[in-house]
Amino acid sequence: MAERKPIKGITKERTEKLIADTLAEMPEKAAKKRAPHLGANEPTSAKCAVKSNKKVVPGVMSQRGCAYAGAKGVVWGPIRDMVHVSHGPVGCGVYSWGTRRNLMQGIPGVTSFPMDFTSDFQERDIVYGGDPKLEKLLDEANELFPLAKGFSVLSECPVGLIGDDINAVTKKKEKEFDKLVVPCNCEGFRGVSQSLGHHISNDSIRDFIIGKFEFAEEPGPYDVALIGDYNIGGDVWAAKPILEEIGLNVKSVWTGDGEVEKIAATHTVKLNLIHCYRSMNYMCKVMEEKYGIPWLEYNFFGPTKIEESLRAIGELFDDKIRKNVEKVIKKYRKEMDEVIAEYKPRLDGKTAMLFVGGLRPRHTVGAYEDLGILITGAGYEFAHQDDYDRTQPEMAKDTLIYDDVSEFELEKFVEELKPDLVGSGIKEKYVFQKAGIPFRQMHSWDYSGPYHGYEGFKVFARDIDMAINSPTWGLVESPF
Amino acid sequence: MAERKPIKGITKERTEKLIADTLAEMPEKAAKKRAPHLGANEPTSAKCAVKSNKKVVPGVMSQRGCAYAGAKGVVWGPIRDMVHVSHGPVGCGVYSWGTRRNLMQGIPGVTSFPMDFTSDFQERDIVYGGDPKLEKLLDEANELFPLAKGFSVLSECPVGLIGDDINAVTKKKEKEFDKLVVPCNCEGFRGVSQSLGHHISNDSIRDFIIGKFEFAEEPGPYDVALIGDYNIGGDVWAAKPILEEIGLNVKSVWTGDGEVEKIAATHTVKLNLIHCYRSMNYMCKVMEEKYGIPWLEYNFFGPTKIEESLRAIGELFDDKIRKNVEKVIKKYRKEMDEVIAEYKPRLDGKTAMLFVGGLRPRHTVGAYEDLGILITGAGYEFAHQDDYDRTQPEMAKDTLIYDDVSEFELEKFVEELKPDLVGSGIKEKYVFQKAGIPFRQMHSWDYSGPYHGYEGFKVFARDIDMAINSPTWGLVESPF
Amino acid sequence: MSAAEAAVKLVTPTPEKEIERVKEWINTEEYKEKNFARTALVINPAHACQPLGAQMVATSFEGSLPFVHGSQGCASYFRSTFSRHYREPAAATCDAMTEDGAVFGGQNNLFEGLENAYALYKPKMMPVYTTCMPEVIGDDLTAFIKNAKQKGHVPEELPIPYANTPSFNGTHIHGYDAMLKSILEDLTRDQGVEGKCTGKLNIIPGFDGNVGNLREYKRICDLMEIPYTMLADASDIFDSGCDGEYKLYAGGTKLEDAAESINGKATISLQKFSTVNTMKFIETEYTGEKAVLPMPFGVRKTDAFILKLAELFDKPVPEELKKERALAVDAMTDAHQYLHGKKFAVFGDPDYVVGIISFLLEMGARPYHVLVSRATKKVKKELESLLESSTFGEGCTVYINKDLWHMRSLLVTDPVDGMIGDTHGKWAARDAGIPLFRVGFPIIDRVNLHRSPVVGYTGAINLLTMIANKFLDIKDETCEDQWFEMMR
Amino acid sequence: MSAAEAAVKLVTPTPEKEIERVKEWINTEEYKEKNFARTALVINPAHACQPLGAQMVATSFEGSLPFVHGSQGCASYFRSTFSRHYREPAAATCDAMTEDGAVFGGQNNLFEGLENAYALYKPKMMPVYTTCMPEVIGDDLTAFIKNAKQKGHVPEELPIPYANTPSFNGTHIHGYDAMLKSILEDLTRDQGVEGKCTGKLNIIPGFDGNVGNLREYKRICDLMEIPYTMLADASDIFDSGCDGEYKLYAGGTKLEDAAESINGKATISLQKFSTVNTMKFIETEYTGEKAVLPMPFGVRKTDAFILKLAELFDKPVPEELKKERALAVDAMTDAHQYLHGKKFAVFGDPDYVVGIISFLLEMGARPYHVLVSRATKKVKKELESLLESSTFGEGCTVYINKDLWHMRSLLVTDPVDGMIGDTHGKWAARDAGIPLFRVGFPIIDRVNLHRSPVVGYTGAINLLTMIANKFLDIKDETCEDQWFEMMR
Repeated sequence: MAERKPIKGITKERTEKLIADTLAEMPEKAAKKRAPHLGANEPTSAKCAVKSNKKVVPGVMSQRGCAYAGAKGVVWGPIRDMVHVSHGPVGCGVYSWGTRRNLMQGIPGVTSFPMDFTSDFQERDIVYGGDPKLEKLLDEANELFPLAKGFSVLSECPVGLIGDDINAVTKKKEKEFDKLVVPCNCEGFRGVSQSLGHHISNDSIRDFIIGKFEFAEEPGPYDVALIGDYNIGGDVWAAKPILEEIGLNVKSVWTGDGEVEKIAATHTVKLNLIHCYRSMNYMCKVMEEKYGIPWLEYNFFGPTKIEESLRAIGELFDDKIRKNVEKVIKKYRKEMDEVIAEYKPRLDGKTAMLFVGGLRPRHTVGAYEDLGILITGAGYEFAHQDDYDRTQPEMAKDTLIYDDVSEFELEKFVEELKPDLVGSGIKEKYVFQKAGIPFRQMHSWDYSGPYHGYEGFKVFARDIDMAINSPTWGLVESPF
Repeated sequence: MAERKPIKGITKERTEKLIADTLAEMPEKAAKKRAPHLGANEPTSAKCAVKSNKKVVPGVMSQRGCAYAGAKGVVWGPIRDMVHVSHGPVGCGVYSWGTRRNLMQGIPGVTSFPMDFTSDFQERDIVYGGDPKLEKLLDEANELFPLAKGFSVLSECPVGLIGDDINAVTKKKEKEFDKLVVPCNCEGFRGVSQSLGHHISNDSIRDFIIGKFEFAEEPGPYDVALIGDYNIGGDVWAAKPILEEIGLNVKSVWTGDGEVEKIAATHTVKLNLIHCYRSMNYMCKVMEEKYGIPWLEYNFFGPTKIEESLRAIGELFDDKIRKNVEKVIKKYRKEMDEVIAEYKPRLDGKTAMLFVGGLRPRHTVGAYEDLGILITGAGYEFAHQDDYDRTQPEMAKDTLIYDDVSEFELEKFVEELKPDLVGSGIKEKYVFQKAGIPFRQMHSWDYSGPYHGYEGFKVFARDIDMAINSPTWGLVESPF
Repeated sequence: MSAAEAAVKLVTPTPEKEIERVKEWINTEEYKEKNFARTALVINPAHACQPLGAQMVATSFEGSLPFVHGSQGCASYFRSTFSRHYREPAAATCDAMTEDGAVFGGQNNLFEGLENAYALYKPKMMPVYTTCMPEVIGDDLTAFIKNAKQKGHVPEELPIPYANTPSFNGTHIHGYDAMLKSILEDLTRDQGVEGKCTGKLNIIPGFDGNVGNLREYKRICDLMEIPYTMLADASDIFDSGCDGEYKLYAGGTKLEDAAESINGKATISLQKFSTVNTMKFIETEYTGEKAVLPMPFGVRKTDAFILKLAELFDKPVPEELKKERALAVDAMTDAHQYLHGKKFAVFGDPDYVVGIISFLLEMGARPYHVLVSRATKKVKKELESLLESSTFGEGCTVYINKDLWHMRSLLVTDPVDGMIGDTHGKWAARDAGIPLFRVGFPIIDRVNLHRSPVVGYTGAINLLTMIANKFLDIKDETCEDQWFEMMR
Repeated sequence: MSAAEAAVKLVTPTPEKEIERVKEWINTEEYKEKNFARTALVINPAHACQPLGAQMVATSFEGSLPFVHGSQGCASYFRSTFSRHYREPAAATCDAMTEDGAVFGGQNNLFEGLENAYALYKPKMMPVYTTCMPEVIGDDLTAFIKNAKQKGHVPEELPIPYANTPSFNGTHIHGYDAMLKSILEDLTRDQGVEGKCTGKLNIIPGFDGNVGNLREYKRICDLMEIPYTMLADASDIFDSGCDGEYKLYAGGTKLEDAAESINGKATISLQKFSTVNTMKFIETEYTGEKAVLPMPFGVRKTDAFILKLAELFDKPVPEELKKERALAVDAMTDAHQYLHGKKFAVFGDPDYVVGIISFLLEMGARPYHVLVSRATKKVKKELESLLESSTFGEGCTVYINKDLWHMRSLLVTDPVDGMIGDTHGKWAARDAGIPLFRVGFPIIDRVNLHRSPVVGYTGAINLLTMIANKFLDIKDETCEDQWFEMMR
């Protein structure tokens, strides 16, 4: 992939001055901590210079969440046929109930559980320990939701502090129920961000789920698993059909609209296709080591990346698949060109700044570029070095890279770079809209979606045009 | 039927003083005109002393409508499978569009026409005459609504003043379409109220409809027609089943949810059962003379009257029907007793005053009494002597009778008699509600209904209780 | 007798197949063309007749009793229509002309009617307006009223302005115009004083069934500390409290204020098309500046209204209004995604339609089918140029002198997401399976909408809320389980 | 590894028959009983945790920056929740404690956090409140904050009130109470002056997600010409305009005013249950009269509020409010038939539920299932006696310490016509096929409802309009052609 053309007005000097000016307003100690997390992009350097996955600097108003959020919200919540217990006080479960948009099929309360299950800890549970309550509530859940295929127990902060042993309880219950009962020690105080929650959850899957089931039907040469698509706004339902259309057999999805038994049987597939590298690369590596399953990163945002990805996938299969790939690409090309023809004229040359979780800033660049939009700044809430390394080639030279950016910093950056769009989260949304800057939530697709696949790009293009070209922005400036 | 017990506090002196005091505030000439229309009830006198069916006294704010209203709104509108053309300026049709609640089956615009069809007269139509436009619009209607079983042309004021000859046009079109095309010269300036509109419409039916069709099936001994039920809020659908349950064959309904061909074939029935005597006694008399069909007035408001009526109907048939009558009465008695048991305790001893069209004040007395409510005053917008003669035995001695009462008069009367409920029309409703007096619209059933039959009494009882016992009345008096 | 002529036929139900065929046929392009080819028949018109509009004005002055010269039935229809819309009393009387009136003219009815009405209801003014009947027979009201006073049926000094409001001409908004002009002519006669200025604003709302709008105008004037007289103020009359006492005259423009309005500092009409002749009269007779502004729907037209007030009275725009503006814009930016690109059918009185279109365009929505049921080419041109002013107006069409049966054909052959208009649109909306957003007059199937302003910054938020939340209701109520979500 | 232990199973889809069986079973009485027998598992709770309520208070003072002592994730959850509900920014920072904090305590995090936050955001006050973590390990905030000032991380004079708000205790309304009490203690310390009286009213709205309510309280005070200080005024912070500039501190109670509140003429709390400890403190420390009133839902509770104001400040009730009252009563009498006898399920915070019940009873509607998800017997008794005060409360039941999965069982086994509560009720309402009227916190699936007051006479009209018109929508949308009508 060729290096991006430099973006007019974006220079190393300007970017570094902007960073310096911003740091200058911070207390020395904080500035020292933050400095390594900010930088001008070097598309060609071997390693991205921007440091990441470090503790939040207290008091700076980070946008980060916690391990529980990464576990319950990201990895577990989307598995539709399990009851996920937020084990601890009431809040965590309530705040994460229905607020991520990982859609699922099934009959709520019967075969799917898009609900909030909690032990709602009270003082006495802290004092005497929560294990007895956990045991009791699992019995109750198993009775009231007989079709649940399993249970996950997601610890909140107090659980790890009062020395409960949830693993003992889940082990016991798993025997008793003859159903999966999985512990996950994802207390919010662990680690520096959601990211550790992903890792811990991956480990739980490794230790308590994977390999426990097998598919009834014989394995086939085209069996694959779709890893790291959480079906936000229906993404899986727009991505999976494409893989099937090129002739692959999607045996399981991790974890969007996911079914736990199929996830448990994933060790029998021929290839793991991973979309969100950040949250699930661990599992791919585990399955590679343990079961020799190769894995491939792909990107289904925007036609350019979709086509690249499909061809790369084809390369791992036979001619039949490769033919299908070209057929599919041809089939959708026209539609995609029409979408671009409709929206690009209104968007060409606009700029956008992104700050999302651990994948999308780099993964969506192509989709924006398909519409003629240039990305002048990008960063992640909880990415690691390997994510930034994957990011720098996707960005133009000297564009701004920011890790775990604070509200204070991002405001300064946006003020200076004046993008036509900011793509980030709910906590940032209204800050920038007050300033009259078009904004889209890029965690939740702003209550829209899907954005994955060909179907998704149509929605993405419509939404980005709507955000940038809404006439309401023209009303912000008052005549008096 | 036994004479009512006198109502506590209602005396001849009081009633006549109230009338006198009210008239005293009017200009002499007006008072002289109005005096004969007001009186104290004499249940036993041969003829009711209250005069009626006279011109409205100009300027007094009468509640009356016009002949067009009586024709279009009352008689024609409910015939569901005809296109009814309001011939003249736009207003009359718009104001009477969907505002009477004569419900109908069918597919709107296909087999039923609950719509507003008008020639929307413009200056030029006044100057050059409206006949050519009428001819054209009938062609258009016949093309756009091919399943319409016929057309009625209802003249508005200008038509009769500019010397149009709609009869010639309709005659011609009837031949051309080979469908009923019926003229009705119901200009609003004719007569003194809606009443003449009823009469004119009855005449049109007599001259242009009745006898033009016959039923495909053989006549039977139990064939009857239901006359003068306009299906307000579904009344027909609550009344017709009762007649069928006692074994009668309801061949046609005039005109609620009516079908014109069946109406045209009514001359073959054995008996006409008439609910609204005022608006359709003409037709009953015509069919009696011309076809020898007997007719019977009945009353389906409230169990007492329903039972009386069913038995009276039974008397005109054989034992089979009479047996059915008793079966039906027995079957519903329990239900009715339950309704009364629920509501009467909350309503017993309350008083109400009524002012409606030409039938309901006398016809609903029994239903109120079934709930323990006493009627202290009653009157009609457009009744005739024979209506008042039928009214006086239904009312207690010395209660107030008022014909074509003006807003000025009714306010005085209500102020003095302080009823717990006033039952009248939309124009009166809010006048009395502002005064904190519970009110029900008794033309439209106040957007509720049905009130006819056993089903209807349940709704009636619920509504009257709701109106009188709504806690909102307790809020009217302010603490400051 | 024609019954004799024709052979007796058999009652024959229409075959189901035939019904199915027609049911589908009325939703076709072919049907639409036949439908639009109509030249004589009007089906489900979206307008009423002149005297209705006249009554709206006649009732909107203090102690004023509307008086209908003509058939009693008309008066009852007007009163019922207002009572159903506002759920309020709507007093008006009439002189109940009948056949003899048709022959000898209505003078005697008028005499008697005026005398009785004056005696019974003690009005301070009795504006007279006509129905078809006297218009056809050509009653001379100037003479009649003069005679009535001479003969002592009513006091000389009692104002009895009158307007000819033939129903076979124009619509209710023209009756509004005629009656208002006539009342102002009458009340301001000889009141103009050279060089005198009351310093007040005359503000004319036009024919508006939304009392919340009238109150919003007054609130804005109060916030700007501009003294005003609202000419034809229906707000307290058609939105009066329930305190246990019925008041026949519950408010309205004071007659003295109306009389003094001729010496006002400025006059603003907020409805161009319903006040054409009134403003012509004011233009020539009144002192001070005159302005005709569009109804302040949406942010920009509200800005314009406020700027005009500021300019005419040399007042600063108060913080409060600046804040309200910012709040409205905030609501609009926050919710733009729920309306952006959505197609709407819009119908109603021209001034309302202009306003609704402006609001929709500001939200990035498309006023796709725009229909005014009686209007001039002038109206059409204005609406079209408004649509042309925004990219969101592209491909949208304006229809004049078409009715709601035409609208039905448009909706079923070229669908939209929602319809905005009065209650009469509900049948077409149902057949098209889209929501009807009730804005305009009459609204006789929902409660309190006439109390909630649709103008001003507040009105913009109200409209936005009504429309966006209804779309979200529909989504939640119609989506499959897998698309049902906590957040929207 | 446990995977090894178990024998490998086959992926087996659940049989359709089994799915059908359970689908029906969860709607049965039998299931309801099992469901109500739960003692450990909570499903779909209708309450949140203490620090959320604390943040609501902490953000509601001028220049105040909420500071979470504990895990960063909690802070992000609170901010997201407020931003989703208000569609507004919700600034708050935290000291991001992690494992080492768990071991060594959170003092160093607090030091660094306070220092950075103060430097970056220049707050006038930083209220601190806790998450589970420091509560479990037992951080001593009194000492920590004292030390932070001594060590110069923040200026001595910067107010840093703090509240212990453990999530395993009470709900968000108790966090609200604790934080408010602590802020007032801090700001009023040594401000009480013997015999001094500011002549002002202190008005405490309580935990209320509806900024329209707060504005309605202030509007009523203004109309009565009563000077006031609203304690914890979130209105401008959570309903700020869009004018092109983001303001981190968009409003709130002025710190001086809060400090002076101790010398107020009177203090009124409009939420009994969310201000228990705050009012205990005020009772002992503040001058002037104190009153705790129910939220003024409906006419009578609004009367009581206004009468109390009139009495405390010896003011007449202004005409404007009398008129508003009469208009509300008018709307309620006119529309009573649309709510009379209808059954409702109601859930939410106790103070809200009390208010909603009162409104329903005034309309002749029946609050049939009443649910408060964490509450004391005292709350239950109060709700029950309120139901007993009206015949329309007969046969209605109060449930405390039950959740929305219990509510679901109630709705499907003993149906009602509608449900009133926050967005979390939408799943149960959908399963029961009834409308959810969104009142309370949070509302994250509709727009602008937090701007439209549900208290005061205005609020009564708003609630009535929302409910009656939705029932009419449903009728129009679901009835067969033969029952479809122009008028309703």
